Amino acid sequence: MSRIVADLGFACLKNPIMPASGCFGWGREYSQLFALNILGAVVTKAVTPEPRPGNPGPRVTETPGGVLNAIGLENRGLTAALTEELPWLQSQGVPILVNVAGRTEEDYVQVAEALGDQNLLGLELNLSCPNVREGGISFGTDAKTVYKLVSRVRQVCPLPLVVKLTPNVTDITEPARGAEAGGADALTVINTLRGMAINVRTRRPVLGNVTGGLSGPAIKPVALSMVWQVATAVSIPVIGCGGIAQVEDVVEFLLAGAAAVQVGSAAFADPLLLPRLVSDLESWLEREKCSVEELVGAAHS
Amino acid sequence: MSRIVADLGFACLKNPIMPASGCFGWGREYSQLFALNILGAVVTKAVTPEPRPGNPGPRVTETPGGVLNAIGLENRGLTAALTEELPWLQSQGVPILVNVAGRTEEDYVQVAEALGDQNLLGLELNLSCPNVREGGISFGTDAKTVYKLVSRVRQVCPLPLVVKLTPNVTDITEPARGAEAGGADALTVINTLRGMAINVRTRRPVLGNVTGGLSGPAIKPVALSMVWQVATAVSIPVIGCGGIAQVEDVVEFLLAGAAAVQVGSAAFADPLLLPRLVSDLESWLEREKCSVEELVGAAHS
Amino acid sequence: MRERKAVLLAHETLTEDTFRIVLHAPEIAAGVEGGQFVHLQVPGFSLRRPFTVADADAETITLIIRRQGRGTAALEQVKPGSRLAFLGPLGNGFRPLPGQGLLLGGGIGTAALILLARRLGSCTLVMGGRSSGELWLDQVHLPPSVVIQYASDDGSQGFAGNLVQYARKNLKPGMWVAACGPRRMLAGLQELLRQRKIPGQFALEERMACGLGACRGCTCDTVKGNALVCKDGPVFAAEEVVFS
Amino acid sequence: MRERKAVLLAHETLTEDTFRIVLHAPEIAAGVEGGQFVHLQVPGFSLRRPFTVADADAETITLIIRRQGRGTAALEQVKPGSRLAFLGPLGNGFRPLPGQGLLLGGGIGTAALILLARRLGSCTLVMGGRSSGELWLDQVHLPPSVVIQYASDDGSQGFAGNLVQYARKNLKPGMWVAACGPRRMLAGLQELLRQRKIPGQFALEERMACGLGACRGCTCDTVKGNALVCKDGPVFAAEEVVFS
Ligand SMILES: Cc1cc2nc3c(=O)[nH]c(=O)nc-3n(C[C@H](O)[C@H](O)[C@H](O)COP(=O)(O)OP(=O)(O)OC[C@H]3O[C@@H](n4cnc5c(N)ncnc54)[C@H](O)[C@@H]3O)c2cc1C
Ligand SMILES: Cc1cc2nc3c(=O)[nH]c(=O)nc-3n(C[C@H](O)[C@H](O)[C@H](O)COP(=O)(O)OP(=O)(O)OC[C@H]3O[C@@H](n4cnc5c(N)ncnc54)[C@H](O)[C@@H]3O)c2cc1C
Ligand SMILES: Cc1cc2nc3c(=O)[nH]c(=O)nc-3n(C[C@H](O)[C@H](O)[C@H](O)COP(=O)(O)O)c2cc1C
Ligand SMILES: Cc1cc2nc3c(=O)[nH]c(=O)nc-3n(C[C@H](O)[C@H](O)[C@H](O)COP(=O)(O)O)c2cc1C
Ligand code: FES
Ligand code: FES
Repeated sequence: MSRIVADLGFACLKNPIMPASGCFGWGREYSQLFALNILGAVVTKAVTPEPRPGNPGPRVTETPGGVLNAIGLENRGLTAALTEELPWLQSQGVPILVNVAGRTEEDYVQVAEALGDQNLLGLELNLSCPNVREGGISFGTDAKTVYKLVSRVRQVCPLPLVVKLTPNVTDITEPARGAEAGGADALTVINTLRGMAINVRTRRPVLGNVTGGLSGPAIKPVALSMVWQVATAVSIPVIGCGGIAQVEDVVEFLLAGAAAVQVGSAAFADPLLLPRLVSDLESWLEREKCSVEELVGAAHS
Repeated sequence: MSRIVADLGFACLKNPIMPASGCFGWGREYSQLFALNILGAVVTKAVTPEPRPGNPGPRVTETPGGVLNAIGLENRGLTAALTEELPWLQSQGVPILVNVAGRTEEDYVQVAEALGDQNLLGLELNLSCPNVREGGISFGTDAKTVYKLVSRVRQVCPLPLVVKLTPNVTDITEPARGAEAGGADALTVINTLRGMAINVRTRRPVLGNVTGGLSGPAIKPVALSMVWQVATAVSIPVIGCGGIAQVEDVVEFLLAGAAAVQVGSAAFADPLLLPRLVSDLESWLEREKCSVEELVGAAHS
Repeated sequence: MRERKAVLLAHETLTEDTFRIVLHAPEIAAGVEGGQFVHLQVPGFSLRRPFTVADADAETITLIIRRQGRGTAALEQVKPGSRLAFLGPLGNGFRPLPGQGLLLGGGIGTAALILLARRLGSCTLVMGGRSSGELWLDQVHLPPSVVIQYASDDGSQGFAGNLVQYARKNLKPGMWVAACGPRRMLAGLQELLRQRKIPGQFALEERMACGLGACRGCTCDTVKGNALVCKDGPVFAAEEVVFS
Repeated sequence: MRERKAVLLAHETLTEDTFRIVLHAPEIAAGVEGGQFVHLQVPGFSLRRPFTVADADAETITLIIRRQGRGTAALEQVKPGSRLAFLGPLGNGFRPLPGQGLLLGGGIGTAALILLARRLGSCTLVMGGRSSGELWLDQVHLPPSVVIQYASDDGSQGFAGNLVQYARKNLKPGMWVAACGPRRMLAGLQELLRQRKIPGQFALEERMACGLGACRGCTCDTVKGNALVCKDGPVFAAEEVVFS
């Protein structure tokens, strides 16, 4: 087997590199820059049952070593995803994780059920969304809520389920265990940290939504420590995400216990970063005479 | 009143700039570089009842825009603090906040009681320490534990109490309200975020303690959003801390609702940063024809 | 549209806060349209910075940049001979309409109109600003068929007043308008164009992350709902934009 | 000890991974002791980097730097004429003992011994490394009274073997040892010195944040408990250090 193959348990990927949800759309734009099928997989923008307009602008800004965003899950809804986005992406020959979001448990169930018979690598359930039933606290903060949501989705959808966890919790191993118990096949760790910026000239928050999600190299140490913790707490594979910008970062996440990684913000500074990480990782493994498989979790021993 | 005076409710400081605990020792070393009394206050290294040797090395490393540390609260204990460190610092003519830490409630009570009759601006209770009674989860994560600890300390110590909160929680307004209810006079927001780094050469965690606390500009957006949230949730003053490196950052924290600020890691890159922030803030206020008082919380309106 | 690296050939100061850089980019210089932009990497920053291709000849493109924050300040320090990475050309440029073009640039917004003026050949290009010290259009060489005018709030150069007032006075039936500048100016122009039933196109600005249409960071409100400044714009039909 | 800014005067490559920079720092050049260090700001990095003052004359100090990670790689790019901020001189240098000094430098650790050798005037300075390509001491000008020797693991230059083996063979009663290098080498030397009852001093390295003694980032273990490499060291009596 090639050194760079990544084993997600429910599937093997040609390499462990994929884009992070929301930073890559449905891949159309980036497909003008490189062939999508050189990636291990593609993770789509979040899909909600109905179209969502998202938050008022400004929606993105820069912070030291990071990016703040408050897109607000703008998307064209399930129907457009099924009829317009997915068929195109399915023609690209790359495994697909569709990111699913919602404001109620039913939202997740509805999207998962509708996607259940599609040819996909799996669904990625984004549990960082504000839960309207629970006063806007996100789904991902409570182990029981996570358990219940994942098991309900599990019942209606035969696809592999990857559960994406929010870092804005006291102990991330609790929702991680809840997801595992609910039947998740893998976990993505982490989504963005809550953050904000203020414009000292206007004396107002920079983002239209006041707060946003912090991503980028700034959060890498936090993401890495959460991957480390979660990898010890569960026995399903972990997909590491947060601040990856160079091949050494990929290796750090693998060593911490991630079976694969997602790269979001750093590709804004360098739109060719994803294909470069694939080839840099190939060279790194070649030079160090080792494989992705050997690296996964190796820093724990 | 001068533009730059900071009102902490229980005291007015000549300016809102102070060092963050643990980054400034007891001030002795930095007093060789500038007079300590140009600062609004000095915050000391944590004091525990007994001397503590701290964590194995390496204890510090660098991350993108940040610093990771795992000092492990190394300090010479209460007796050395009272007999060797405090008398010297008290001779410097600068208000003093003594940072207090412990592994049990009794530790905090003991140190606070012993310091109660000292001439101090107040105590800063560091609630990010692992609570041995509660299986190592830090004191600051649960509103009730915070309430109980602060009210017990309140009973034995007449000094103003500043409670320093950990950001590693789902909802920081809960411990914030607990501290206020327990009798805190102000809150410091935030301590470090849990993080880690891995050495890809040795394939082992960089820090001897495996995980550490992330600080520096990388965490500024997180700190700012927590100050914003806490300032809305409580009516006692908030001291902002996390990633401040330039005068615009100070202004951002004031606008978010902080009455004063603490500066830690950024002074490692520039040991003269604290005095420079005092003079830069003076110029900024002069140019903008406004005062610290007018800025505090102004971004909320 | 491709990712490219271009050598910075020249660096010139235009006013106290505005400078011009010339990049060697023969692959895009001939084809780029007025109003299209590049997404430029500023070394050390997490996000790229979008800049209109202000001008172009066979081999080079010119960016005219106003110092705004840290990114543009860092860009001002980049030395000739350095290579800068950028993605471009991006977005949709202006689509010339029949009739005489009146091109209205508010401050740095004027940069978005120069290449259009050059390609139109004959038109009127007006730069507006607070006072003469901010107006740098005299430092741009355009053919004599392009009529250059100025408007200044304080009357220190050209028309005394802002560009909406200028347009109110000078807009004639049969003209069409291309404009770029502060939102307030564009909102005022939109109202005027509506009243006079004159067609126009506006180049908008929004903060961007990907610059490509993938992240939905740069949406603006239009009569058809959300649109992406980077992909659907930056140039929009004047009547489509919703200013709120 | 003060915060200073110094102009980088010269920049020279010594080996594939080692270079030397000369800083104009007249205020500290004359007074600095062998083994003391400066805490140097590398623009763009959160932490400063500690470097021994390898050499000094009346006006300048020299740092000899091995490329290790990103900070030292960035430093390698700093151009002569640039100004660098540093805090120094910091820490306690070597305290010459009676008798003939044997100075043992493992690789880049040799940098910590050059100024000591110069100040001692007469002593033996040995640089050890894996093979001759790593040994750069011939590019440092020292008075002839300083005997320069080499040790290489592969025998390609000087003594064939490591510095502990070298010392086992060459250490004579009445000598004292100053050493800097990898912990394993120092631990081996410590054992040897203990056996032979020969006094020694070691310069240690630890990751630092403040460099001043305020943050407790740089502790090392000694027979007296925790000590700070930045303030109590970097030079410690050989028998005090606890290697674990
Ligand atoms: C399509 C388009 C074309 C543009 N063309 C030009 C041009 O030709 N000349 C010119 O001087 N400027 C132009 N701008 C504006 C320019 O992109 C910003 O001034 C610049 O990004 C500010 O960067 P900064 O780091 O100096 O400012 P900061 O305020 O420090 O930047 C912080 C963040 O906000 C973003 N930002 C701040 N202001 C703007 C803005 N007005 N528009 C978009 N993003 C912003 C930055 O890109 C960065 O991500 C254009 C903007 C767009 C969208
Ligand atoms: C008192 C003292 C004197 C020194 N003198 C010299 C000298 O003269 N020449 C020389 O080449 N090196 C010397 N070093 C080591 C030098 O400080 C490190 O090689 C350098 O900091 C590595 O930085 P980096 O960014 O390239 O490495 P990275 O590994 O990317 O650095 C990451 C972090 O670890 C720290 N770090 C990494 N290695 C070391 C180390 N060995 N010691 C201390 N901190 C480290 C860095 O400062 C930084 O904070 C000395 C160290 C100390 C403590
Ligand atoms: C602009 C933007 C949009 C995002 N949208 C989504 C989304 O729709 N669903 C989701 O699960 N995560 C979303 N994220 C979070 C990323 O997928 C990723 O978890 C996070 O950015 C951390 O990775 P990074 O540091 O590599 O960017 C978004 C992030 C950014 C920056
Ligand atoms: C080296 C180091 C030691 C610290 N020690 C303490 C401590 O003893 N007590 C405490 O409450 N906080 C301690 N902190 C946390 C800081 O006081 C501060 O809350 C944190 O670093 C965020 O601020 P900054 O980003 O400005 O550094 C320490 C931080 C660092 C970097
Ligand atoms: S900037 Fe990403 S969609 Fe426009
Ligand atoms: S580096 Fe701070 S105490 Fe030594």
